Amino acid sequence: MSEDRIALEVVGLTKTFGGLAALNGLDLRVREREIVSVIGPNGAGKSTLFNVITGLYEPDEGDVRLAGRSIVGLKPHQIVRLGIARTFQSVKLFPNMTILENAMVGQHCRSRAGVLGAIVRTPAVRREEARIRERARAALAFFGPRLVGYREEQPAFVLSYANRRRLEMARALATEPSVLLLDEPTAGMNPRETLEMRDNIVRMRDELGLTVLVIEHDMRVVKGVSDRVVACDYGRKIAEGSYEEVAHDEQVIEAYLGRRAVG
Amino acid sequence: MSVPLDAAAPAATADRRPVLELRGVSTHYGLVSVLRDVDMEIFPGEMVCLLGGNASGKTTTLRTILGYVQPSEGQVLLDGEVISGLPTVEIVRRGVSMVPENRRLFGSMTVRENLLLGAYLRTDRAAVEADLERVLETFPRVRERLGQKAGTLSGGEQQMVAMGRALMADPKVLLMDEPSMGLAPVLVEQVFEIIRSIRALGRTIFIVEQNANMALSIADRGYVIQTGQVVLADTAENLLRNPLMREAYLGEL
Amino acid sequence: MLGAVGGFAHGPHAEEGEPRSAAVTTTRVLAVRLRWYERVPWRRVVLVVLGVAIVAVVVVGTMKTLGLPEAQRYTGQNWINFVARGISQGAILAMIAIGYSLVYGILKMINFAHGEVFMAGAFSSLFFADAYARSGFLDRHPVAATLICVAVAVAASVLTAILLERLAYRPLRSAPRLVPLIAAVGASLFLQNAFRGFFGPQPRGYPRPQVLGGQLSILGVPFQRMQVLVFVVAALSIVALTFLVTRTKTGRSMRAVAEDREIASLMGIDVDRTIVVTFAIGGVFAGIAGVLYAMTFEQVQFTMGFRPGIAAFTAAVLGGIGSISGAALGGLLIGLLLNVGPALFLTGFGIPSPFSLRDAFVFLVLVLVLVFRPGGLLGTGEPEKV
Amino acid sequence: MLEGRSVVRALALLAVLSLVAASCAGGDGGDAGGGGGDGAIDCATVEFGCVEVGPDDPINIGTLLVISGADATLGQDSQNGVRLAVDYLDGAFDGQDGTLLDHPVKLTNEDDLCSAEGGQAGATALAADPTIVAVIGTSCSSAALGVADTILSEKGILLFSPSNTNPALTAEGTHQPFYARTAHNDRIQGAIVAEFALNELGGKSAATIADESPYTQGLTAAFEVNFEAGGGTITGSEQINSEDTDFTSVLESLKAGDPDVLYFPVFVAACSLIIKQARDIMPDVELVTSDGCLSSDTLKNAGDAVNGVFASSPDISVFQGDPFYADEFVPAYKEAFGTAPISVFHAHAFDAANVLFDAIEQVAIRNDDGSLSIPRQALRDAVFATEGYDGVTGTITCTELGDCATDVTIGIFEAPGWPVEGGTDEPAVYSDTKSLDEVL
Amino acid sequence: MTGQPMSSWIRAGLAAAATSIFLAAVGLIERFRDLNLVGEEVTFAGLVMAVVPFGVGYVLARPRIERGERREVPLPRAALVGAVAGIAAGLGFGAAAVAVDAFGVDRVRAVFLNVTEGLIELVTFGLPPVAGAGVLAVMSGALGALGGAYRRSPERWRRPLGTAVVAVLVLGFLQRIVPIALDQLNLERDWLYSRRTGGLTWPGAALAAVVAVLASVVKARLAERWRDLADRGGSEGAEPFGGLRLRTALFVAGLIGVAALPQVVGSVVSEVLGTVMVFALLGLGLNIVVGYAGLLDLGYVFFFATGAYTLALLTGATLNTFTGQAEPALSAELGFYLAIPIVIALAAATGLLIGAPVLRLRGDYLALVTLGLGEMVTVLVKSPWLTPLVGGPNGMRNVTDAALFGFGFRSPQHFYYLGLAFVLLALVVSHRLAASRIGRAWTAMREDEQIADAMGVNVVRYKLLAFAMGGAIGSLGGALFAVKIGSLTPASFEVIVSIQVLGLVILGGLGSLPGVVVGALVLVGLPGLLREFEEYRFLAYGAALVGIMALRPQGLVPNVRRMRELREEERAQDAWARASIAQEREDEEEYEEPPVEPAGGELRP
Repeated sequence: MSEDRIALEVVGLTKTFGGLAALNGLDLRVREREIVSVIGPNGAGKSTLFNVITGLYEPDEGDVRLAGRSIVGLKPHQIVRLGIARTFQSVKLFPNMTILENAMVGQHCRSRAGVLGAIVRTPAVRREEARIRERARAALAFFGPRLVGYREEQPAFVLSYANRRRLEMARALATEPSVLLLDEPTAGMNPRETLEMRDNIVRMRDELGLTVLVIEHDMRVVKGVSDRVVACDYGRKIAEGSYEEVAHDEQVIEAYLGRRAVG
Repeated sequence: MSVPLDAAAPAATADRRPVLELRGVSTHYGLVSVLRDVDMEIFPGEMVCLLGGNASGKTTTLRTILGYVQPSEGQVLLDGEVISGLPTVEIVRRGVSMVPENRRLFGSMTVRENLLLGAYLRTDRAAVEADLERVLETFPRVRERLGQKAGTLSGGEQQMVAMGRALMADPKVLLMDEPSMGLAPVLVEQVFEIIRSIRALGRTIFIVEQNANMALSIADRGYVIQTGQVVLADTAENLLRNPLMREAYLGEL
Repeated sequence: MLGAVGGFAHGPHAEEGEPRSAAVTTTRVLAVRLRWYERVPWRRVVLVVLGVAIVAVVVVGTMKTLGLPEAQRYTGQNWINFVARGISQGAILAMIAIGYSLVYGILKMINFAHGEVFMAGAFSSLFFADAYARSGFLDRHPVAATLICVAVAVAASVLTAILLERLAYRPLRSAPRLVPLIAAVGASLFLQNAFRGFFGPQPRGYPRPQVLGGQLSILGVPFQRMQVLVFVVAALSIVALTFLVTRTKTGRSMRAVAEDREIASLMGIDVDRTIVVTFAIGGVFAGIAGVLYAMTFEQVQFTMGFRPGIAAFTAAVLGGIGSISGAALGGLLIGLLLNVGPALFLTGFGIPSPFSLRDAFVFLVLVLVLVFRPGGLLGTGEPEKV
Repeated sequence: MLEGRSVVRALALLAVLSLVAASCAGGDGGDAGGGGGDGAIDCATVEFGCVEVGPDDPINIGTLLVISGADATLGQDSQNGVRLAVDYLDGAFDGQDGTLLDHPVKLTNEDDLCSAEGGQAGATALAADPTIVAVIGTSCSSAALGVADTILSEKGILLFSPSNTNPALTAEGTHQPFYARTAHNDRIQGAIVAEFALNELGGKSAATIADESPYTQGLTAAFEVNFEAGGGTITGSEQINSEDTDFTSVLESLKAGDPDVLYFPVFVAACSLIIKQARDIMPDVELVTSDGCLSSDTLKNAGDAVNGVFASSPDISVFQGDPFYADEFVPAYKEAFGTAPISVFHAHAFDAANVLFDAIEQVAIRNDDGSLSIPRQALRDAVFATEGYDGVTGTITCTELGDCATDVTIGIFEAPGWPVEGGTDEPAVYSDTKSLDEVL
Repeated sequence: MTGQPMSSWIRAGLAAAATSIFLAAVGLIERFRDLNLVGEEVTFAGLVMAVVPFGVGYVLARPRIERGERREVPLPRAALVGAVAGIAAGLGFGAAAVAVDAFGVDRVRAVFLNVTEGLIELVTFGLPPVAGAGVLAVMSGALGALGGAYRRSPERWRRPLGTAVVAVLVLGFLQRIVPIALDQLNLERDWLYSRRTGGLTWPGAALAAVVAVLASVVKARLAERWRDLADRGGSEGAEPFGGLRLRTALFVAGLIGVAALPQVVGSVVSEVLGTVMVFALLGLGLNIVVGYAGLLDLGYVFFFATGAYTLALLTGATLNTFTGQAEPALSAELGFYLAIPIVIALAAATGLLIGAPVLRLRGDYLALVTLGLGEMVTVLVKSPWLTPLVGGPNGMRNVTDAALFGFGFRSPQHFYYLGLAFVLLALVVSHRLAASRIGRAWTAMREDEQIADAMGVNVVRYKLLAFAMGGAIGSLGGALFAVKIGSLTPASFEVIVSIQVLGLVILGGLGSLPGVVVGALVLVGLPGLLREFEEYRFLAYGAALVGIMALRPQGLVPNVRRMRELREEERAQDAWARASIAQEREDEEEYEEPPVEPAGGELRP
C-alpha cells in the first residue's frame, strides 16, 4: 500500500468573482489516506476551493486532478461518482426526508435502476434497493447509535445541530468516496461534540481509509486531526507543513491566528 | 447543572434601576415552550453576556426583547416601561438596537446609506450628523469607505459598519447577536476590540455569544441559559471560575 | 464496528460476495470512468443550437420580408406606424411592468394578479368617464375630467392592490415561494370573475376626450395624439418613481426591505407598511396605465388584464426584474416586438396572418431571455450562489 | 396463499367483464315509458318513444346555451329570448309564464361553455333526462359540431339552435338528423355581403379579418369564395384573437394590400375596436361587418367612428316595421332583464321556441288524465316540416338539412342607421333574399 | 379569549357584512332566489345569506392557543361572541341595502348589474328597508349565536347534526343529478324531489336527515369499537374487521362497486366521472412535475393539447371546414391502441425538448415560461398557419372511439372503463416511481437542488425525466379527452386548463396520489354536478386557491413529506425550536427516551 500516492491534486487554481480573485494560483496536493487541514481567514478562498473541486464552480485557470485524472469541467454529480464527497459549512440536509433517506440519497450515484426498472420493479431493482438501504444504514452507524434505530424514520429537521452535522457526514460517506471534503465540521458545536467530531475525522482515515481535506477554524481540531496543514490567504497558499510549523509561521499569525491565539 | 440562582444580582448595582429587564418571561412557539420564566436585568453602562448552546433559547430571548415574539407570560421593560407587546418599530424607536448575527448589511447600498438607515427613526438631522461623525471617529477605516457599496467591504469592515449602524440609532441598549460567529481567530480578536471600544463610549451592551471565553473576558456579568431557562447568573469572573461552566462551555475537558 | 462500516466501502459495481477492505477505496477511483458522452455539455449544446436556429429564422425572415416584391411589401409609412404604436403600447406595458418589478423586488414573488389590478383601475373609472361623456363634461373640461378618471382609477387600483396584499399575500409571507405564487394565480382568477360578476361580461366602450383624438405631427412624422400623451405620461411617472426610490426616505426604506426584511425592521422600518406602500405604488402606476390603456383602445372588459399583464411581466423580466429602468426598457422592447416583430420576421416566410402569432412571440422572447440572460438586459445575469 | 388471491382477482375481473357486457346489452333498450296514447302513434313501438308529461308536470324544455365565460352575452341573450317566448305563451308579455297545452313550461338550462366539452357535458345531461322534450341550443357551433348534435340525435332529441351559423352543421354528410336552426346559414349572408361589396360598393379588392370562432371563420370563408367568384380579389386575410385590444398592426399589414373593402364579421368587443382603429389607419376603405357586431354596444363603444360602417344582418326591417318587435318585444325584454337586448340572437331564440311550441301542440297526444305524450320523431318531423311560419326574424321554412332560415333576406345597414337600440333605425341600404340553393 | 375585545368581534362581523355585500354584488344571491333546495322555503339565496353570519360565529368560537395551551371558548361566551358579530354582520349588510334603496336601485344598477329591486326586497324581507334591515340584523345575530354555539356544542351532538344538514343540502344541490339517476334505475323519485319546486320535498329532506343522523351515529360507534380493539392489543388477530378473508371480500365488493358504478349512477354522472378521469390523468402527470420534482408548470395544457391533437391526427380524424369536413394535411389511420404509444413517446420527447432550455430557471420564472408555452399551444392550434393540419378554430371531428373488438368507448358509461384503466395505470406508474431511487432523487432535488447535485443526483437528467414522464401522462389525458369528446376545438385548450389541473393537484396535496384523485373529484367532479353555478365556478376556484394556500397548503390528502416542507418553512422557527429543544433534552438523557413526535400533526393556531 503506497501511502505516498497522490489522491487529489490542485494545480495553479484561479477563480475570480467580478474582478476579485477568490483563488489565485493555488497549489495543493493531498496524499492517499492523509488528513489535510486548510486554514485561513474568511474570504481566503477556502470554500471556493471546495466548490471548484466538487464542480460547483468552474475554475478560470488551473486543474484539479483526482488520482491523476483531470476532473475540471465535470458536473458535481459526476465528480461525486468519481469518488469525492463533501459537507457544507452551513449544514445542508434534505430536511424533510427521513434520516435514512438522506443517507440513501448518498447511495444514488452507486445505483442505476432506471425508469422502466422502477415501474416494473424487477428483481434486480429490488436487490439494488435493498443494497442501497443496507449501505446507507452502515454509513449512519459510523456515528454510533445517534442516527440509527427508530431515528432512521424521523425527518432530518428534528435533529439537533450536532446530529445534523453528523448526518451530513454520513450522507457523504454513503456516496462511498475516496476523498472527503469537510467544510468546518465542528462549527457551532460545543466542546464535547467538537472533541467527538475530531475523533471521528481521524477514524475516517484510519478505519475507512479515506483521504480527508478539512476546512476548520477551531485550532484544537486542526491540531488534533491534521497530518498536514495548509494556510491560505487571498486565494494563495501562504504556508504548508505540520501543525506546529504552520502555527508558528509569521505570515499565518499575521493574517489569521493573531498573537493571542498562539500564546 | 443546578446552581443557586440567588448569586444572580450583582451587589454593586443593586441600588440602580435596570435599563432593560425581563420579568418572568415565558415564550411559546405554538404549543412548544421555548423560554421558561426568564428573569434578566441589564443596568446602565453595563455589558452583560448571554451564553448558551445551540437552540437553548438565546436567539428567542433577543427576538422577545425586540418584539418579534410576544411573551406568553411576563414582561420586558425598558427604563421601567413595559415594551413587550409593542411592535418592533416602536421598541426600536424607544431605544433598543441590535447588531445582527453575520452583520447583515444592505450590500447593494452604500456604507453611508447603511449608517443613515440606522438612524431611520430619528428626525433630528443635526444630531444624526453629529452621531455619524462620532461613529466615523470611532471607526476611521469606515470613513474611507463611505461611498462604497457595503457588500464590497471586508469582513472586519463590515462588522464595524454593522456596529456603527446600530450606534446611529443612539440606543439605550445595544444588543449583539453572536458577533464572532464564523469568523477567523484574528477577526474574532478584532471584533472584540471593536466591542471594547464601543463599551468605552459608555454604551449598555447585551451580547449573545457562543465564544464564552471571549465574551466573559470583556463582560461585566453573564447569564447562562439552557433549554429556555436561566441556569446560571453571575459576574463574569465568577462564571469563568465556575467549574461547571468550564466544562460545558469553556472547552476544558 | 469496522465490519459494519466496511459494508459501504466497496465499489459500485462490486457484487455482494466480494472481499471488503478499506484498501479497496483508493483504487476504486480509477474503476469509475465517465463515458465520452457524459463529458459533453448537452444543455449548452441544445442552447447553442436553439440560439442559432432562432437567429437564423429572424435574419432570414427579415431579409425575406424586406425582399418581397413591391406589391406585397410594407411601405415606409407602415413601418413608422408599427414603430410608433410599439412605443406607445410599450410605454403602457412599462407602467404595468413597474408594478411587477417593484413587488418582485421587495417580496421576491410574481404578483400574478397585477394585471387585474390594472383592470380594476380601468374598469372602475369607466363609470365616471361614461357619466362625464354623457354630460359633456369630458369634452368641455378634458383635463379635469381625465384627471378625475385617473384619480378614480388610481384609487381603485391601489385599493385592489392593498387588499390583495393584505388578504392574499401577507398571510403567506414566510411560506415557500410557490405558495404565494399559486395564491396569486388564484387571486387573479378571483378578481377577474368578481369584476365580471359586478359589472357584467360584456365589453364596455370607454370614452376619450375629443382633443385626444386625431394626429399630431412631430418632426414631420404623424403620431396619434393619444400615443404622444401615453408616452409623455409614462416617461414622467417613471422619472418621478426613480427619484422616489433613489432619493427619498421612503425609497430607502423600500430598498432596505427588499434587501433584508428582518434587518430593515431592526432599523425601525415598518416592514408591513413599506410593503403596502410598494403595492400601492404599483397600484398607482397600474391605475394610470389603466386609464391610458382604456382611452387608447376606448374599451374595457373584465379580461383586459390578462394579456397585457403577461406581456408586462415579460417586459419586466426582459429588462431585469427589480429594476425600474429595466421595466421601462423592457416595456418599450416588448411593445416594439409585438407590433413590428410578426410583420418583420414572419411575413417573409409567407406565414398567413402573422399577427395571430404575436402572443406566441412574446412568450418566445420570455423564454429566450430567461434562458440566455436570466438577469434580464439590465440585470446582473449572475447565477445564484451556493 | 398467493394462488388464493389470484383466484379472487380472476373472479373480480370476470365480474367486471360480465357487468360491462350486461351494460352493452341493456344499453339500447329504450325504456321511454309507454303511456300509450289514443292517437295514431303508439309510443311503445315508435322509434325514440315519447316524452311523458304527467298531469301536473311541466313540459320540460332544455336549453344548451353559453351562459358563462367570455361569450356569456351571446347565450344569455338567447336564453332571454326563450324565456320571453315562455312568457308569451299566454299571448302577452306580462311577466307571467304562459302554459302550453295547459301545462307550464319549465326550462332546464345547461351551459355549452362555447366548447366541445361543454357541448358534450350539457348534451349528456339533457339526453339523460327523459322529461326533456327538446333542446334550444347550442350557442356556439363548436359545442354542436359533432358533439351535441350527435349525442342528442342518437337519443332522438331535437336540438334547435338560435345562433349556430356554421355551414358544416347543415351540410350534406355532416348534418345530424335531429339538428335544426333558426339562425341563418353563413353561406347566404357571406354571399349577399360579397355581392354588396362588389356591386354596391364597387369594390374590386377586399381584405378580411376573422377571429378564432367558427362563426366568423364561416362567414369570412363564404365571403371570400363569393367575392372571388364575382371577380374580386382578396388582398389579405388575417385572424385575430377576440380578446385582444390592439389590432392596429393587423390593420396596418392588411392596408399594405390596399383593399377597397374590409370585411370583419367579428364580435362586438373586437369589432368596435377594429372600427375605431381602422378609421385611423385606412380611412378610405369601406368597412363591412355582420350581425355578430350589429349591436347597440358597438354603436356606443365605437362612438363616431362607427358612422358609415356597413353591417349585414337578416333584414330585421321586417321586424323593424313590425310594431310587435319594437313596441312589445324589446320593452318586455328590458322589463324582464334590466337591459336592452345584449346580443343578436334573442329574436332567433324567440322564434325557435315558438316554432317548437307549435310543433309540440301539433304532435302531443293528450291523455285522458291530463297527461301528455310527445312522440320524439314526430316532433322532429313537425319542426322540420315548418313552412312559412311568420316569425320575428322573418318567414321560417325548414329544409331537410335543418336550415329553417332558408330564404333569408339579408339587409345591409349603414351606421348609425343600425336597427338596434341607439341606432337611427333607417331602412337597409341594400337588401337581398337568397335561398341556400342559390349560393356557393 | 382574554385578549379578544368586543371591537374585534364587531370587526369580524363587519368583514362578514362585506362578504355578504360582495356575494350579493356578484349576483350569487339574487340570481338563485328561485333555486329551491328544500321545499320552497330553503332556497340557495337564503342559504347564502344565512351561511355568512353563521360562519362568522363559528369561526370566532374556534379554540385559541395561548401560553402554549389550547383554550376552548366557553359555550355561553361563544354564543355571545357569535351574536355580536352576527348582529354587526346583519347591520352592515342591511345598511348597505338601505343605502342602495335610498340612493336609487336603478342608479346603482347602472354600475352593479346584480343590484336589483328583487335583491333589495330579498335582503329586507319585503319590508320597508329600514325595518327589513332591523329584522336582518336580528336574524343574523341569532345565526351568529347559533354558529358560535354549534362550534362549542358537544361532539356527539355536533357530528350527527352537521352530517344531517350537510346531507340534506348536498341532496338539495344535486337536484338535477339524483332524480335522473333514480329515473334511470327505474326508481320512484317524486317522494324525494318535487317536480314543481325542483328541490327536495320536506318529507324527503326529513328522511335524508334521519338517515344521515343514523349513519353518523353508527359510524361513531364503529370508530369507537375500532379504537377499543386497537387499544386492547396491537397483534394481527385483533383487527376489528376480522382477518384476511373479510378483507378480501371487502376488496372484491369494492371492485365490483367500482365496476358497476356507471350503471348505477347513470350517464350524467358517468360523463362527469369521465371528465374527472381525464383531469385525474392530467393531475397525475402534473403531480410528477410539480409534486415530485418541484417544478411549477403553469403551461400543462401544452401536453393536454399535444396528446389530443396527436391522437386525432394519428387515428384519421377529419377537419371541420366551411362546408363539411376535410382530410388534414398530415394524418395516419392507426388504431387507438397503436397510436397511444406513439402519442406517449412523442409527448415525452416534446417534454425533453421544451424542458432542456428552461430547466435552470428558478421556480417562479419556470412557472412563467411554462405558462408562456401553454399559451403558445393555444395560439398555434388557433392560428391560420396550422389550420390545414389541425383545423384552426373549426377544429377536428370523428376522433376514434378507441373501439376494442368492436366495443366503442365514446358513450359516457363506456368511457368510464377506459378512463379507469388509464388512471389506474398512471397511479401505479406514479407510485412506483415515487418509491424508487428516482423518486428519492426527485425529492432530494426538490428540497435542495444544488445539494442534490453535489450528492450525486444528476439534476438536469431528473428534471428532464420529470418533464418527460409528466408530459407522457398528460398527453394520455389529452388522448383520452379526444376519445371522450370525439371532436376537438381550440376552446378546450385554454390556459385555464393548466390552472385547473394545478388547482386540483394542490387541493389534493402536492405529491399525494390519493390527493390527485380527490382533487379531481372536488374541482372537476363537483362543478360537473353543480352546473348551474358554472358562471361562478372560476370565482370559487380563485377563492379556493387563495384559501387553500392560506389555510391548508398541504392539501386535503397531504403527502407527508410535502406537508412537512410546507409547514416547516412556514414556521421554521417553530419547527426548529420544538424539534431542537426536544432533541437536545433527549441527547442529554443519553438517547433513552422514546422517539419524539416530529413536527406536524397539530392544528395551526
